Amino acid sequence: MTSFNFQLIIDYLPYFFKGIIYTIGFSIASIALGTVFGLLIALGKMLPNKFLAAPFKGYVGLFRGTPLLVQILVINFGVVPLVLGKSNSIVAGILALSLNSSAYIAEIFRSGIQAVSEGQGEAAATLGLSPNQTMLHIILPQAVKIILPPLGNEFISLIKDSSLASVISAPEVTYWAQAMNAQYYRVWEPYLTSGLIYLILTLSISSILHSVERRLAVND
Amino acid sequence: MTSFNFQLIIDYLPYFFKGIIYTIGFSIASIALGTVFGLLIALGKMLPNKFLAAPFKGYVGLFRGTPLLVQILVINFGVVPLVLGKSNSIVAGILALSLNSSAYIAEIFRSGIQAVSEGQGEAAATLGLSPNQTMLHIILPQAVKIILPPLGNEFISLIKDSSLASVISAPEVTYWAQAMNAQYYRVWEPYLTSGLIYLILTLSISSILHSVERRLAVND
Amino acid sequence: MIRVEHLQKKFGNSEVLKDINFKVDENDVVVIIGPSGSGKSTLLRCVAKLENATSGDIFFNDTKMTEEDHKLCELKGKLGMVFQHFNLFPNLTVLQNITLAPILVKKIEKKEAVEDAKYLLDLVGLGEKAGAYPHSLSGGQKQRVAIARSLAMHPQLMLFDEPTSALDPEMVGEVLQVMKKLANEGMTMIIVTHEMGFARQVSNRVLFMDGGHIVEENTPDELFDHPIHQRTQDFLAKVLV
Amino acid sequence: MIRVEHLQKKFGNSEVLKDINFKVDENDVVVIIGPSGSGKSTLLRCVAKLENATSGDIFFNDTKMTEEDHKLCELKGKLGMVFQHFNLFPNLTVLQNITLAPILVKKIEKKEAVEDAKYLLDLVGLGEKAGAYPHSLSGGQKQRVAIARSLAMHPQLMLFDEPTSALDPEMVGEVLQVMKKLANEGMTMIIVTHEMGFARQVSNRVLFMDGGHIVEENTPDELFDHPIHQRTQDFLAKVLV
Amino acid sequence: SKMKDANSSKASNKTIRVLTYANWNPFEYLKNGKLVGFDVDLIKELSKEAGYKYTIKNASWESMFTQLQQGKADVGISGITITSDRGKTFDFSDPYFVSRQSIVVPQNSTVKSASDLKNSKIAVQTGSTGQEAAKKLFGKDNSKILATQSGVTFQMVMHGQADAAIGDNTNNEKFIENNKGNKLKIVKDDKAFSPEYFGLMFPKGTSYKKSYDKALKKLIADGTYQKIYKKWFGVTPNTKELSKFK
Ligand SMILES: Nc1ncnc2c1ncn2[C@@H]1O[C@H](COP(=O)(O)OP(=O)(O)OP(=O)(O)O)[C@@H](O)[C@H]1O
Ligand SMILES: Nc1ncnc2c1ncn2[C@@H]1O[C@H](COP(=O)(O)OP(=O)(O)OP(=O)(O)O)[C@@H](O)[C@H]1O
Ligand SMILES: [Mg+2]
Ligand SMILES: [Mg+2]
Repeated sequence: MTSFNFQLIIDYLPYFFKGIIYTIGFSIASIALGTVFGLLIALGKMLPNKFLAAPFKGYVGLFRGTPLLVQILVINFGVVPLVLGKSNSIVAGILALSLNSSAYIAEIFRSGIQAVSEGQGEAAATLGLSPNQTMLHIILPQAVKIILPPLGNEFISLIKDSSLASVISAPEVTYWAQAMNAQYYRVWEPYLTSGLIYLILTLSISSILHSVERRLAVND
Repeated sequence: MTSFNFQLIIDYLPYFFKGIIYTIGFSIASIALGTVFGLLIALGKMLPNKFLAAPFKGYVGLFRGTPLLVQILVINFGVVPLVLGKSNSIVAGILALSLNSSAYIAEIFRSGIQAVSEGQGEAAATLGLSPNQTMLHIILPQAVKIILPPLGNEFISLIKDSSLASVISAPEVTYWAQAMNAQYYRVWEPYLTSGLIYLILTLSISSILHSVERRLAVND
Repeated sequence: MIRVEHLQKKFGNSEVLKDINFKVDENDVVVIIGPSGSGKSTLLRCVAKLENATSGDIFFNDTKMTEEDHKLCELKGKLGMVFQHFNLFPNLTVLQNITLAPILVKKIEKKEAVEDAKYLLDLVGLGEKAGAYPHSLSGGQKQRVAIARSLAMHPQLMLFDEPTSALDPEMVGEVLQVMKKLANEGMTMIIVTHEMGFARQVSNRVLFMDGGHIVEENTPDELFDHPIHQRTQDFLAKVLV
Repeated sequence: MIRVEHLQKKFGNSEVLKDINFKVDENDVVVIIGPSGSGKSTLLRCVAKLENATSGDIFFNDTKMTEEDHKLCELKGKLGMVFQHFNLFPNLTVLQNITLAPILVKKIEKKEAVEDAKYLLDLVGLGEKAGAYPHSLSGGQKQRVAIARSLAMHPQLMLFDEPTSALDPEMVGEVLQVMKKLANEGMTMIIVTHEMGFARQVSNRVLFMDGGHIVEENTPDELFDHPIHQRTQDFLAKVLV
Repeated sequence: SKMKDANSSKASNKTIRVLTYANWNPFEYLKNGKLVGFDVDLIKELSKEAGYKYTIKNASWESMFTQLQQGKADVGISGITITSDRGKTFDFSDPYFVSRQSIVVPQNSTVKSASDLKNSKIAVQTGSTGQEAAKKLFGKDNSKILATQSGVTFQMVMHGQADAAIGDNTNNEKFIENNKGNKLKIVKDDKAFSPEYFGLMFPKGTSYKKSYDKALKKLIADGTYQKIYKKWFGVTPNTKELSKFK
């Protein structure tokens, strides 16, 4: 390695800061949307009626089965222009990341919901709770506690995958790392910097989830 | 899209077949190793002694927190040559994919193990089973049943991530899709073909896991 | 109030309930007794619509309970059940376990629901455990919370599946007292129990089940003192020593 | 065989066991009675090393059971426990539930273990359920499997936590018969139970617990007929009616 | 020929490790799984002339740079443009190819030259010399210069997300030739885009630069270079352009 040039990083810091804002924005928006969509798809996939469940199964198969990069490009060049009249890399990025992660999150929710003992649903049913109320107040709180570790996996993947939005020129962290690499023909400075930023972001989210886990474990 | 040229795909089929062998080989080897490592790391992370658990926590944080691409490059150009004396893209690819996925799989195992009721471990302990026997015969079988859906997520991610091995010139499916793209300056033919291959592979693994799930659900 | 007609229940190939017919009128207290595995729990679960019968009908207040019934939930709220295995909600405190359904289903004011819950907790001797989580309760304490939770919905019909089996004798007496009080107040109840003395005092009808059949049905005095069938005689001989 | 000295157990700030002292000799059958929440289950769990005592010592065959004991597993195999809540292994059939520990821990031939298991299943009246999974059993059936599973290890000391609480009276008799037979064969046992008649017949010592204390300890005849403490008298007055 | 023998026997114990990123037809790409292209033929002849054995390996663009920087390979040939920035980290041979950027726009576009692109959105490939050229023309911090992957630049123009793409002319021509229905055209502007020169890239301070420079001069002089050029580009090169490099 030739000598590491900190001055280059300092020069690029303003761009990286801008990039962090975008990356965090992408991540938070997509985590929120992806979790909501994922829950709905999990519920859809568990419908007892096979025909009603089929489209949800197809959704999961398709979004897990194809590359996120392709999904981003198709949504950016195909879906978003159709709806908004023109491409918008921010909207397309968030949409693609949410839809993609929701397929994975759906399976995680499904595993947690199925792990809650049947007796819980039966007790709620005899108390007159509707299936929705049972899900919301009884099953989900217990399921979420179980699935926090794999949810953490998914959120972390999502943060890192947000770097793919650079391909549609969304100015997030990786976009600027690539720009810096292109400008100076240096590999280490830009990619170590962006790597460090992702590491900090993912460690933050996993420590948040760990503390939620600890809090929930108290009534075990 | 300009007219789709099937002849190009047919010409490239032998290479795609070779690529499929590699992709499947990478995937199966990494799934197997990643699952074993993941289980060990999960057990390590759950050690009651904080100091003993710390390295496992660090491992998970590091491998989830840094880009797989970087891990592949470091393992290919740094770790493997150190051990084998020279780079080997197959060994490096499998190693990187296994180590990376094991960090995610560890968290999945942890969630499943924690979801098995405490009474199970207590009953096993009073019967004189050692902690290892309890884990192997009582806790794990029940945990695996719970975590099949998120494990499916991880296996699917792994199959798709194996495409990153193309960066160290491992001749798997994506490598040949890129080669085809470079040779003909065509986007749709190579990438739709490779996309279809990945879709088939991921749908196969998820249908295998679904049938295992159904089989295990019988004694519910 | 409730009428069961030609009820049959199969699990796979094994027929667990065979042509069950009986009626429970308002203010009835019906006790079901019988050996282990005779189908008592399964029958209660069918009445509570937790299992779908393989064939036969169940009528609640002369309305047939069908699978598709949109009002099933509403119906279920009028029908309380206390389980053999408690099934408390581990994510909620004792108080929240009890107030959840009244607030959500009956739309009762939270303050009112809490007051009622505290009254019920005192009734089952657990006034000081309102803020505890289920995991920290002893077996007997859990069962008492489960009873209080069911009572909080003030249902028209209560189903009890061995509600005192996890209680110590001292507590059994107190819980049976509560149930007796409910009976006197006119609550309709179906109780699976092995407390023969209690059955005799509180019930106006006893069903004896064996092998998925209702073998014999009578007033408690008649059934306990003059059982007709050989199987009933054998069972009671062993039990009443 | 087992000696408990100054045992104290706290959960957070609540002291559940307070300065417990007692001894169980070989061939002893000790029954523990007491109201709900008095600490009976917690005491058994401390003896079985499922809970770590806050302070005090437990000796098994004069060896102090410490947390670090490498032989704890081995020790535990000599000490069977039947739980209030069964804790059957849902991933294994009834037969596998029973044979698992003999095969893994005692290294008994599979054939032999299966034979023994079948004998024990017949003993508890479940010969035909060998291939079933726990989920398909009734409450009483589950409890009987749990008892057979413990017996299969032929432990030196058996701990029973209300082993008959989920059984119907008919089955209670049969299980108590088994336990009586075990006692006659010289099995050392500590039993938490509410079956006072059984306690009188089978035990040579009764401990009465209340509020985390051993309030009174005596032979069954003395304790049931001439209880010394007011609290014991009150409890027995309610229970023995 | 005696001289040549001596030369090769002297150097035959030396094996040069060559890296390329086989993703650019006709410079280097995989044809039916085999590494072919202008650069591949050239390095073969150059090595033979310089008296080296060589191995050539396919690597990704970035790992090619990394490996050269770490001395894990001896030379990179992959249509690499000689720039002063790269020159700080690597040594370059004398130029062996002259290339220019061109503009890709929709067929109905009125763009005639680079200056018409002021205030337009321009798609470029990340890290390419096209990006460099765009920045030089329209400003370093111009947020209207959209960096993306190769291939996607054309998609951006087709879908209106960018008004034009700037990239290597060889590349642009090949793409348009192979994707006729895409309704794109090329606009050349030799005044705006100064020529670029490709060179072999060596780790800093290498000893091989000299022998490869010598070999290149020899191949140009004896016509081998022109033969290879004609084979891959269909035209005869104007070798005088190479010497304009300073
Ligand atoms: N899900 C199931 N699948 C298969 N068989 C079942 C299932 N549930 C119950 N059974 C069987 O049905 C029979 C009746 O069970 P049930 O629980 O109704 O008995 P019970 O009269 O309540 O017994 P206990 O007094 O022991 O609780 C038993 O033989 C049991 O094994
Ligand atoms: N994990 C725990 N955390 C906090 N408190 C606990 C915990 N486990 C038990 N307790 C409390 O300890 C006391 C004794 O409980 P224990 O289960 O030993 O009673 P018990 O005598 O077995 O009662 P029962 O006859 O109802 O089973 C109870 O008040 C209970 O609430
Ligand atoms: Mg039952
Ligand atoms: Mg207890």
